[in-house]
Amino acid sequence: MKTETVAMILAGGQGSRLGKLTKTIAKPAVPFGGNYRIIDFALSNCANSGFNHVGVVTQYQPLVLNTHVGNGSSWGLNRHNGGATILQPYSSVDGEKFFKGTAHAIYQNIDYIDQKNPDYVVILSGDHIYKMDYEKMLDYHKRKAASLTVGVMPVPWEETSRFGVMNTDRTDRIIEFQEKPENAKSNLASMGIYIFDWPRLKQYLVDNQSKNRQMEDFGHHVIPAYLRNSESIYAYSFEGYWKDVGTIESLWSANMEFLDPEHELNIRDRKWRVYSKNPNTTPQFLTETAKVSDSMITDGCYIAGEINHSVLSHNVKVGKGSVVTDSVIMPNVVIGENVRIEKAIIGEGAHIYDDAELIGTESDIAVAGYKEEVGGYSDEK
Amino acid sequence: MKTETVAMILAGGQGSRLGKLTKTIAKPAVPFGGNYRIIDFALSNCANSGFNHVGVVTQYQPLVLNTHVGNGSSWGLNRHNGGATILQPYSSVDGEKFFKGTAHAIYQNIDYIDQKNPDYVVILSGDHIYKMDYEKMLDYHKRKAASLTVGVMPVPWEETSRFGVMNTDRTDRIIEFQEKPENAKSNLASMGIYIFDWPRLKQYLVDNQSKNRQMEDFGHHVIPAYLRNSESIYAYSFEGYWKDVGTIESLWSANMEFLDPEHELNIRDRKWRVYSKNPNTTPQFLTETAKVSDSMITDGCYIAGEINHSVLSHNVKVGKGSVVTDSVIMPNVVIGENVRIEKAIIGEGAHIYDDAELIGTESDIAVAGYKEEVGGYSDEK
Amino acid sequence: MRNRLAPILNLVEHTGKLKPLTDRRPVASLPFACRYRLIDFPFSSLYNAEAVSAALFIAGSGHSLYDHIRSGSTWGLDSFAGGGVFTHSQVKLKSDQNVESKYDKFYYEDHYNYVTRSKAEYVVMMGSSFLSNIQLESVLHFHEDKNSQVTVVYKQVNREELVEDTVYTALNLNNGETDTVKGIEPVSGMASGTKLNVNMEMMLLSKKVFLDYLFRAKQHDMDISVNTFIQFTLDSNESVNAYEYTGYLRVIEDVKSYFDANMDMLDQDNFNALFYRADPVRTRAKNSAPTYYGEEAVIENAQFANDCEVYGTVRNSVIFRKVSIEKGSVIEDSIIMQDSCIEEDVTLKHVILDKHVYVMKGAKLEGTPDNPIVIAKNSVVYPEGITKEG
Amino acid sequence: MRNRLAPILNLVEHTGKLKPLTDRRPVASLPFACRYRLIDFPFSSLYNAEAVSAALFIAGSGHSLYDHIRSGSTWGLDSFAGGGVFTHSQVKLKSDQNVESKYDKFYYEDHYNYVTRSKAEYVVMMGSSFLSNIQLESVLHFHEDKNSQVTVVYKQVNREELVEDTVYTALNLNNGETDTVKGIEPVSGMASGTKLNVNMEMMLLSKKVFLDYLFRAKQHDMDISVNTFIQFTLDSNESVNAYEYTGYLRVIEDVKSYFDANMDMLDQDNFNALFYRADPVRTRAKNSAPTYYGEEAVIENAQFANDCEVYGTVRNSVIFRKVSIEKGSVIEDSIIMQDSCIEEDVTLKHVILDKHVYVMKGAKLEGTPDNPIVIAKNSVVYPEGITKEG
Repeated sequence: MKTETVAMILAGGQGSRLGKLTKTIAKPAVPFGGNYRIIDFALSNCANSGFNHVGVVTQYQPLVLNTHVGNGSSWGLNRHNGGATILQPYSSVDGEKFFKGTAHAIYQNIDYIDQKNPDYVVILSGDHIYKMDYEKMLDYHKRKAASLTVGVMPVPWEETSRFGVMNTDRTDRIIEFQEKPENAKSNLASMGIYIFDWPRLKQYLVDNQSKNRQMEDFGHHVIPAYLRNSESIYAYSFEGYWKDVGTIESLWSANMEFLDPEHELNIRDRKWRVYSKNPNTTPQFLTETAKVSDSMITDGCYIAGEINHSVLSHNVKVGKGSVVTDSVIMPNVVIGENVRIEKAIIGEGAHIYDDAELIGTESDIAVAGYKEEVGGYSDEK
Repeated sequence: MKTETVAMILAGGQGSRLGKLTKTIAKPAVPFGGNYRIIDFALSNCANSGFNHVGVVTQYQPLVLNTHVGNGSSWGLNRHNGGATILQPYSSVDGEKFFKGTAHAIYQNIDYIDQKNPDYVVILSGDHIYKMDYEKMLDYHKRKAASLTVGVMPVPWEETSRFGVMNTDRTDRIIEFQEKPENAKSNLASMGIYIFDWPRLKQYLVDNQSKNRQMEDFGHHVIPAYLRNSESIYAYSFEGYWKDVGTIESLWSANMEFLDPEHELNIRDRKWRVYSKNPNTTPQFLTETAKVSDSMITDGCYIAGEINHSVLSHNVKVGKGSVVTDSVIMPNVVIGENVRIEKAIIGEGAHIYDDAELIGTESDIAVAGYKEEVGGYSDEK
Repeated sequence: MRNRLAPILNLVEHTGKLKPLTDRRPVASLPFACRYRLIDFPFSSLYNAEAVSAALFIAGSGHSLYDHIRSGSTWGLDSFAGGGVFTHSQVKLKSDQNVESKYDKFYYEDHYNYVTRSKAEYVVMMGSSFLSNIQLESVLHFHEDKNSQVTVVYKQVNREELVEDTVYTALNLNNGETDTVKGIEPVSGMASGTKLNVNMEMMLLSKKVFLDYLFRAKQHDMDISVNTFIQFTLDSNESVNAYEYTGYLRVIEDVKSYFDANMDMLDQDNFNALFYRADPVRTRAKNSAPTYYGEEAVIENAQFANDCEVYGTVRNSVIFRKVSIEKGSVIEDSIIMQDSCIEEDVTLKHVILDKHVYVMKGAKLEGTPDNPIVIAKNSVVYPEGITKEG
Repeated sequence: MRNRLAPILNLVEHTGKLKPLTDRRPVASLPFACRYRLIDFPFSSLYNAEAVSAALFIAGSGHSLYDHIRSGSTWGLDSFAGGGVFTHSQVKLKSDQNVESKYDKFYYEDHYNYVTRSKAEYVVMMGSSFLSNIQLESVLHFHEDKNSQVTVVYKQVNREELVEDTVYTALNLNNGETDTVKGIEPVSGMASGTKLNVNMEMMLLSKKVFLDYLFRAKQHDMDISVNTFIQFTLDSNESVNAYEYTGYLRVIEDVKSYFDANMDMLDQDNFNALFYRADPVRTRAKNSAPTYYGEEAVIENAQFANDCEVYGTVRNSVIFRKVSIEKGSVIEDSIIMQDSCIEEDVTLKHVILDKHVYVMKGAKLEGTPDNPIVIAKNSVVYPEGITKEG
């Protein structure tokens, strides 16, 4: 059984714009949509695309992420010689190695990839919410005989300045790359999804390293070098739902969109499941005083209060008289009695004491951090 | 189910005295005794002692070690909420963190230990060959109401200058610690095995860190600090077989000792098994021209030559007319025809071509490195 | 705690009065409390006691059980490093029916091999019909404290808590400072209002004693069971020590007791008594999405598993995975198992829907608390009647 | 490759002439080549084709098989993410014996449920009696290239390669540019020296065709088997395409063919033909120590598993795990299964020792190549004779 493809998920970033939510956990490990963590989408895409050799490159606060991903068995990846492998910084006879950028992280893990000896390497980001069949993109890559294929999606022209933009010819070959351009020539934004021919990419990384040339980042160094050398780079267009949940507001709105039973992501589609590590917990218990409306609730919840248009992760307790509206409640949160929560994100393991209020607005979502205590005898409120 | 004990195996060292054998793999991952890697002894001791929460702290070339240890399932550790967890350097909001010493490695992984919330932490070294029931040592620790118990073994007086030596009173309480003393007052050498009360150790590590006092190494910093503060430290004596395989010669002689069917380590004892990750491979095939005598041979081997008093790991091929004597052959080695190997260690995946010779002496063992090629068209011989 | 227990689960249990729920499954596989099966409860007790292996003796098709247990890894019973779930057809029973009588002797041999190969010190014998939350470590401490030959487990209950024609027995205890057993007596004849010590058919004994009794059972061609072994002990004038269990207990004997056990869980105290332990009750993990409750959903005192879609009204009911309940439907005092689908304007009261039942728009079913209506697996319920699909 | 195959393994195979080796195990569980069981070979073919699930139909006690397969994770068949091994008692056969006849319809239902729930495109039907190294991907490519209704697999062999009274059949092929099947004929009547195309009872077909045939089999109360389905296809005037397999094949039908298959492996070419593939043949991992060969051991052309201790002479033999062979003993042309112990000065020639046989000092057993002596599991062999222990 030849390993055709290795997928490398870059899950190393802190995601500092998520503030208190990523102080002690990596962004890809942040809970999402009740039952999931952000990285589940990339991992499930890999599993559903038939890619079961997955390296998860990480260096920021990896404990929760490592526990979650394990050997990839929750996604069925640990079959047929495959599996998820967590790749963290290490030292060697050449010294200690932290990852300096996206391409450098791949360079540092050449040994892992070479062990599998693949034809192709797929580079993915661990912090996007989407469903995508990477195998179709790989077929496209083969058909185009490309050296590099970049996943792109059309964005509104007025937003092009926030993205890396790919200018293509009529055959979809990329002829120019503009990083966050003032005047974009195209509205095809890079999704940070790359398929490389591995021997070629390895050559670029190793050669440039030996010549002390910078080859740290795909966008800043590798793609420009490929363009300079007239490598065949193609753009592969993706048109489905895709969301970068890089800020508190985008994380909140992605959850609110997810809640809609008609949502494009269609979480109940049995043909393209989103897998996660499922906790051992009790059924959902809705008491006589519970009221729930237009909400997602997960196993282990105990609800005696009122839940409107909200997403509750597992093991959330909501006391009598409390009202939760337009909010995202992460796992193991305890909400006391007569609490009011509106347009808020409550971080994993937080405790909101009786009578507390946490009220945000659409442009300023209220946040309780990981294990934060709000109200009661705490001063933090 | 309360977690009483977390075991932390320090597997981070390069083991540079093993030369070519540890150039690209960590010392605890070096193959031993045909079927094993060095760390299997510590991991099996944990499993047999009923400690199934095991952190493996590593930072030097961890790929082979990580693949080998996985989630600990080969040792039955991944049951009842336990498992092996590989702990590597990571970054946090406080910056990037490589491990500076044995105690610092524990400090950096306080989050992992606290997640389990144990009463005791057992600190072990990943590169010793021995069988020991840590549960008995823990019982002793409890009986003595010790704050720290140090595993010690008597060594010949003339060798005390190579060890950290513990001077004890008549109750086995440690009253003085001498690191590699010229004139030792005792012959009880530290085995690098510690049982700490976790809350107390954590306090030492955190307090001293916050005061910018060095607390990097157990021998140099933590034990002296405990002694200064009159913590109750006891010595627990171990009298079985114990071997530090830190040099080429000690690795070779430990393998030769292991080969003896009457050896104290008794590898076939079903009551205290040594577990390992078992490869999927074929039966041992000894052809008509094979001669084997006083040797250990492992599944996957194909033997057409002569093997005397040697240890062969899995998937070793030995061609016709070749003679292997007093040697250690690591996994996946190919030995051609008419090769002569004597008093040698052949590293994993090495290829010894036809007619080559590799002959060492007891004081200067011949070594072929990891994936090294010897003889044939190669210049390396 | 190291592996100290070699568990033997006798899953050849009484299924007759549980039909049609037990048409194709043993008692151990009965779904319970939205996401569990009854076997999860003894298995979770074993997990808490850190057992690493178990021998299961079953009758008939074990398919639903194998499918649930798989490698046993959920309960720490997987096959690495000396562990594993070992399943055996309960061949002794078959031989009593003169089928495959040559297998007779394997019945004893299978028990013998399992126990002698285990590294554990003790054997614990148990079943799945006594739904409870047993702390095996406490039983073990009791056994060691009393220096018992054998320890059996009982709970003091009222006669009414067991069904009228129950097949189960009570322990007749010696009065004195220690709880020891004088004998066993059938419960079915006892008068209403009686307090009795129900024999939970759970026994702890050393491997040595087990092997001794096994040999005796083989010699006399007797069943290997808790009751046989109690008799052996009494015959030898050794004492049978009795451990009193005081937690939640429901004996699953017929459809009503099964129904009541599920309804019990809607009471917070019972729920906590059964589910609150050092570790959660463990069941095989299944991938799932959160349950969605629509804008018009009305829920009062009900339990749900993940993966449901609820637009109707649900009161005092227990809803398993992947159930959809459309607008205008009202579900009360009912149990709806996995994969069932309830269309609009359906009324269900005192009903048990087995797995994968489809209830068509406008259908109405009402049972009584004493006689809940049971709809068999794969049925379709029309307003006009019920069709059972193959 | 994504999951494209839903495999159905019919493990209700012919065990009569393999006794006593099959007293307590199906053909699929027969130990082979020091460390395998026959089921490992079809399972490893499935692994190579990246199948994620399999349905097994078995008869009698499946204990040895369950114990070997466990969760199926060795072969990528574990239960996460849509996979799993689903075992079913072959209840149709039981019903033919008028036992449990009410289960009859589940025979078809179990097949139906497995196939409809799988996400795969094709069904592959196979067994374990045809010991071979099949590349299912090649069969699949052939099937797609030929645009086949069904594809069956055969190998051209000499009549002598099957046992005299074989129950297996040959494919009668149409001569022409494509290999298609005209019919099936029994091999037993064929003259020595004949070349024939042995029907390996392996079939690939789309889910749609499978379900169509399943329905037809149910209607006529027929077995779900390769031969039934060949007949259905011919009856419909569709073509049955035949894929020629040219690798190693041994049909395991009786003790001699089982013995010969093991001896075959001592030939380097056969060994490579069966074991050389993209991935090694996979079997359940067991913890073990290396095998120790003493100073006086003499070994010529023999295979061993780990965990043995060898002080005697072993020639042309196949030795399983945890076997000890003491000084002065000579083992020739024999198969020694796991856990057997051979004391000093024993002579064995043309012998099969089943698991856990103890051969006392000085004992001597000699069979012939055509009639190897088989010693049943757990026996003790004295110089004076043999005792079978329970």
